[in-house]
Amino acid sequence: MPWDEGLVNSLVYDTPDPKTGRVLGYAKAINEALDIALAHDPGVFVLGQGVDDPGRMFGTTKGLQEKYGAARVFDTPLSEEGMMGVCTGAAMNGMRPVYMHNRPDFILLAFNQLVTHASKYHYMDNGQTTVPMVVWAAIGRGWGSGAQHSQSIQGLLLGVPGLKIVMPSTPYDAKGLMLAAIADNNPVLIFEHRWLMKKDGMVPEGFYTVPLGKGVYRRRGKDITIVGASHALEVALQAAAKLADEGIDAEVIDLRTLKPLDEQIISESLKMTGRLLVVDTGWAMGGVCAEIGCLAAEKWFHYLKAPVRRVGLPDVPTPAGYTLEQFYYPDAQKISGVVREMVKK
Amino acid sequence: MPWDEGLVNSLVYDTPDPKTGRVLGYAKAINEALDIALAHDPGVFVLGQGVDDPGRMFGTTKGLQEKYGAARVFDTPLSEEGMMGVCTGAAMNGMRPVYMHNRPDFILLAFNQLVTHASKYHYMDNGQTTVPMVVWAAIGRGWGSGAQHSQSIQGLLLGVPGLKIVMPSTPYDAKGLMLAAIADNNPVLIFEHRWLMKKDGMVPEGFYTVPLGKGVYRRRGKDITIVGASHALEVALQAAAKLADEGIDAEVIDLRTLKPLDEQIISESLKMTGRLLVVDTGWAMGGVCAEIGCLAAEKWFHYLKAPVRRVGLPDVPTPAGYTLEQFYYPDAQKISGVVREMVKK
Amino acid sequence: MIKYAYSGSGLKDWEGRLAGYDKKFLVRLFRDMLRIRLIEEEIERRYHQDQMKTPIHLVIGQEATSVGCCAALLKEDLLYSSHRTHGNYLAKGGDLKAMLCEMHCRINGCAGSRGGSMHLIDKSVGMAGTSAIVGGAMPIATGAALAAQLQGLDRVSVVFIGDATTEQGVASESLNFAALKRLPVIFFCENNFYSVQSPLATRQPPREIYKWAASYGIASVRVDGTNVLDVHEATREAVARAREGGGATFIEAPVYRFRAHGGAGDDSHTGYRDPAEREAWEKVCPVETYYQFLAKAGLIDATQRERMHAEIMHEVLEAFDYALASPNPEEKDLYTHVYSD
Amino acid sequence: MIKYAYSGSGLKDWEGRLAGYDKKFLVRLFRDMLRIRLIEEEIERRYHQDQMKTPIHLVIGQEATSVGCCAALLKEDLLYSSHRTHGNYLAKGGDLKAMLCEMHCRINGCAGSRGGSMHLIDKSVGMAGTSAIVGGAMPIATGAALAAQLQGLDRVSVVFIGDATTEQGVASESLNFAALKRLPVIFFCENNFYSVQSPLATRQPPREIYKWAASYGIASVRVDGTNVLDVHEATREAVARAREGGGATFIEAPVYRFRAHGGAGDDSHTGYRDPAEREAWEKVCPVETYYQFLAKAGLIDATQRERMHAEIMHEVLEAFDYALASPNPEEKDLYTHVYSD
Ligand SMILES: Cc1ncc(C[n+]2csc(CCOP(=O)(O)OP(=O)(O)O)c2C)c(N)n1
Ligand SMILES: Cc1ncc(C[n+]2csc(CCOP(=O)(O)OP(=O)(O)O)c2C)c(N)n1
Ligand SMILES: [Mg+2]
Ligand SMILES: [Mg+2]
Repeated sequence: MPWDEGLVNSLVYDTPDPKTGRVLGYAKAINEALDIALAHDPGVFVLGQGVDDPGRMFGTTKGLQEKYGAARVFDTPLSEEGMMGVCTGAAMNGMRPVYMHNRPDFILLAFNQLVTHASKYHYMDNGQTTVPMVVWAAIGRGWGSGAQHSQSIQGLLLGVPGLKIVMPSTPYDAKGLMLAAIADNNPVLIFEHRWLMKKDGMVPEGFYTVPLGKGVYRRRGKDITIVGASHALEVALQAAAKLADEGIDAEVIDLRTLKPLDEQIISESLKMTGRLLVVDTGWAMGGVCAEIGCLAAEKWFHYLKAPVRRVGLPDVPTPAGYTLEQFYYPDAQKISGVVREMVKK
Repeated sequence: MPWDEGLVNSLVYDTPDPKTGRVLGYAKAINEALDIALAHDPGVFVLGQGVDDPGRMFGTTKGLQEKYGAARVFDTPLSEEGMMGVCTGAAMNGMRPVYMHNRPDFILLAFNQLVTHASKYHYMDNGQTTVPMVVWAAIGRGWGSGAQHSQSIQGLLLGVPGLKIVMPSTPYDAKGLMLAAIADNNPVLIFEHRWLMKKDGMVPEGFYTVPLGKGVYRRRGKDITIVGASHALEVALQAAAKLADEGIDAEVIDLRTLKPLDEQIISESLKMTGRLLVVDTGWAMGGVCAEIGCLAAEKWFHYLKAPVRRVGLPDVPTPAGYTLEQFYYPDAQKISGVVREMVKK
Repeated sequence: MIKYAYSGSGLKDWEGRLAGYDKKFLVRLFRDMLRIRLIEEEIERRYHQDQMKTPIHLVIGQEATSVGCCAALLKEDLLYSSHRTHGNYLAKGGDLKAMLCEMHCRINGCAGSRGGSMHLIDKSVGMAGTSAIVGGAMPIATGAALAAQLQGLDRVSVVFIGDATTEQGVASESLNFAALKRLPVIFFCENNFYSVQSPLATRQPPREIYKWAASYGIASVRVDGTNVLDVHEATREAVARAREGGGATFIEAPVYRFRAHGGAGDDSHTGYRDPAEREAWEKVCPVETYYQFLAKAGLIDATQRERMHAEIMHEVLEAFDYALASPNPEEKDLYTHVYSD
Repeated sequence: MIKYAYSGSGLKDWEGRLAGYDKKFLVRLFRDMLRIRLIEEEIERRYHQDQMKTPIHLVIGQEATSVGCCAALLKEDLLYSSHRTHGNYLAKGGDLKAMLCEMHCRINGCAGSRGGSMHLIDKSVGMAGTSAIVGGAMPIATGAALAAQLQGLDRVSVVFIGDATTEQGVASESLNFAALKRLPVIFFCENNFYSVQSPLATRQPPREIYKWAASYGIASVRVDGTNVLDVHEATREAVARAREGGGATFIEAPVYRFRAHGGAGDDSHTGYRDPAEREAWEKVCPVETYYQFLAKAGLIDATQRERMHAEIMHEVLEAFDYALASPNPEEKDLYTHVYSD
């Protein structure tokens, strides 16, 4: 059970103006995407622990079993490795599974199937087999989630050829990227963040996709480029707003997809600002921050006016207690502080 | 069976001069380390698929079962996840398991125990529990190892707090780092490379350790800093020798341990050369190359005279055929080419 | 509709069989169950106050398994647990104050506020460790048993698992290895028929869990998990087997949780199980049925029970006060013990 | 000392039971086994020339399992395999030239030189995929069966595994899910008593593998893996069950590999198994015993066998020539098909 959902309910983000379009909750947006995909393609099926229980995976699978039947929307045994292989085998034979996990931590049980099988068959079979599947999970945080229920594992998977990795930050993207991921002919991982599950946003009705591999400017600015995704971007935007009052003009790029990475938008922005801060929900070491920071040193070195900085998690497991969590997770203040140091000199 | 061992036998490296000390083979050096550890500490035990079979894990476990008994040196079921947990539980209760794998690919089955258990107990229990264990594996390459039998996974694990990661490149280090890893009170991963298994080198008799977290200069030079470990470093040294004839003077640092990383030696060298090339046996994206490249952009930005470069594997699964492998794996020529570009401007 | 009915025969078979038992011991079993019940109820009562910022997985209804099992263990024997730790920790003798401090995220908690309710540990009494990953503790307990075997200790390790845990591949791998090496380990499976809100039938084919375990060639039994004496006897036999080098035992104990998987209160009303099912099981509440049994045997009466109740509540409230008055961790505490020297 | 003895009763029980069988079919079974044997022997003969830069896991001695099983399948049925692929691929009807090109790392190999001998695939005949990770193909074949069930096809999927594969947690997870959903999948376990050079007894407790599988509530049988007719009959029953919605079947077939785990030649002399054990099993060679059986039944004679032999060798040598004359991949070929559009 996502016991930290109670906590999630209490989170407030700036509420969008209904006049400019239809306002929908984040989980509901995902629910719409799944509904549309199931209706549109008989090959799509949705599985995962509790997708048909009263909680319905944060509500993302609400009503789907009633509408599409228990054969296409079903609960699974507690067998993450086995079910990942089952999805791979089904995907290799005309189906498009959407395998949902309550937390990314549980995907670590299935790394053999994900990293050594699903991501490689298309290549190993010389293109004869495709593995169109979506693996979805919601990152945990808070209320004692602790070291085993809060891991952001996108950094561990970034280097694995054949995978795509998506991390939405808005209801609009959550729906559009889910539909794009289901339509994609490769294994696509979608890492959501619990703290976005109750966020509201503009969400068009019906079918649309957000292309995989394309980032977007959330905020234009000339002083510094902040890149990231998911909830880390949410925090970065809060920091950017603060900084604006101080006359620091941050450009904020939402990558939306970490693999393939939209290098063009980062390079375009960095060319203007010359300063790069990478934020991520995961450990700063060896993951998303490291890859993008290295790209800057490698490909955009001559744009750089100052050292690259990264704001992610320290090289420490997640503590359970809320007091320690406050020190563990970087907040808008932490990010603003780093940005101030960067633009000072 | 390490069928690519046949191939390994055919590899030749420059042979050391016996006059300057005792010359020993790589696998034999590891064998000595295990022998010493088993003799010295009754808590040490060695397990893994085939550690007592005629092949004896490349010979690294030769004679150990005869000497220390089947209770302390034993074969295991084909249950990587379970055995990793068994090792963790034994380590939590006064033992020092050395769990040996024929290939790192098989450790992916045990990521849940390794990443979410072994590496975290000491922290989760507030220091009450220690998990002194060594997980050893030999990277495969060649003779059709292919996508599922050749993976270098150090990059996937670099970001995981609580782990230590070792990658020796000489028989001397293989023995000294193994003894240091066994003595360490944390989970330590040792990734060897098959193509080093038959390498000869100077190896002192008896007990000695090579400290974890300390790199070493293999070659001093002023034009560029090349850092890496294991077989990637072997190739880098071949390149450096070539380059020397052309008057390009490369400094080559053997990291020996990737986590904790010896930042000091890299920074010291980079301060002199201003140019950094990172080499690794794994994928260039998101792993060891990315982390060190990012560190340069972050901490040593003002030393850098030119863009950082990385030479690892392309974002492609390993092909099985030898023709394709030749294009897949970077060689000394590839590295020299990159260095020439870097020092030119 | 009741999907999973109680199939036991209660305590009546025991009426003639108390000869070998010390009366104090029989009463202690009741007190231990009552204590767990009262602690859980107090935690539940206060949970909505949000002082305990940690998940809780209450064992109300599952007291007999922890108490009956731990009563057959020595302090030196090791107990490994899952997310559902409270009963295991308390029955093994874990310190109550340290537990409540942990649940209140205080620095003096049993895990220094790093663990929370899913990581209750008290090494001084053999409460050795837990995993919040289902199945995670199974091979670890098996490894602890291997350590005992290699060290020549006659220590036994026990791991508590649930019905869904048997679906994890690592459960099979643990049984295989324990059977292969004849390890002194006891796999104690509390089959409460649900995984969060998923009933057994959506996760496993019709099969007997304990027979599956038996297919590895280890001793495997099913006992009534509401019956503290059955549980104790089965565990005692398993412990004896383990100490004599007879190897591992698997114990399946059908039992029912009266509350939601996590959090306070029952959630049957949400529809995944019939409230009537819970009510049926409440009729065989392990605490009450055993009290009636003891009373009938003249080993306890209402006044003694009230005194017990009062003593326990005094201890519990004091422990809560202690926890609430305890200090929070500071920033420097975040960075300690990532590595051991 | 013989650790693992043949326990079957040979083909004699079949003497009176050939009524329902078409003679051509019975002879075809022999030809298919002989063909695999001859291909394996030719691969082995040439392996030391280092033209096939790929691991090989020969099935010499294990021909009856692949042939007997595949003879009960339709072309549309899917076969999944492990590292030990040769027999599976050939018995399912995989193209010989494409196989040998793959083993010679040529661009026109069945996997374009990306796979090697452990990844033989021929989708045109239902040779659907393999995994070089032990156990890796089990859940995948199970998922293929789920796809068939969801698509309303009466296609069956079969996965070949070894004795050690049953030690992998994912094996249990696959059986559990296949049993839960009554999937049209057949788990075919070739129990050759060894994993590389590790005997069964160092990896599993004394237990019957097929009984372990039965504990999941699926049909599970043991048949003589040297007896192509027993294998065929057991598979036919399993296929019928699967098509009728009766769900999964587990088949354990004791069998023996006459060669080393990998590479050319036998390695018994290294000491992990007694050469006398191999010799004992060679006496019940699946190819020879079946030939004697057919000859006795008057369905084949030496001249026919010689003609067959010649035909096959002609095909084999031609295929090797073809492979050796085939082009190598180029650098550009490395980068294709990392992702599918
Ligand atoms: C590998 C893994 N998958 C999923 C979860 C989420 N989860 C936590 S407890 C639980 C239920 C486990 O059921 P069971 O083993 O029967 O124990 P019970 O809660 O009934 O005591 C689940 C699915 C987890 N913690 N670990
Ligand atoms: C997960 C994993 N662990 C180890 C290996 C190395 N390995 C390759 S084949 C093999 C033996 C498997 O034995 P079995 O399943 O009995 O099949 P057999 O080779 O006897 O046909 C092993 C251990 C592997 N490929 N995958
Ligand atoms: Mg349960
Ligand atoms: Mg075998």
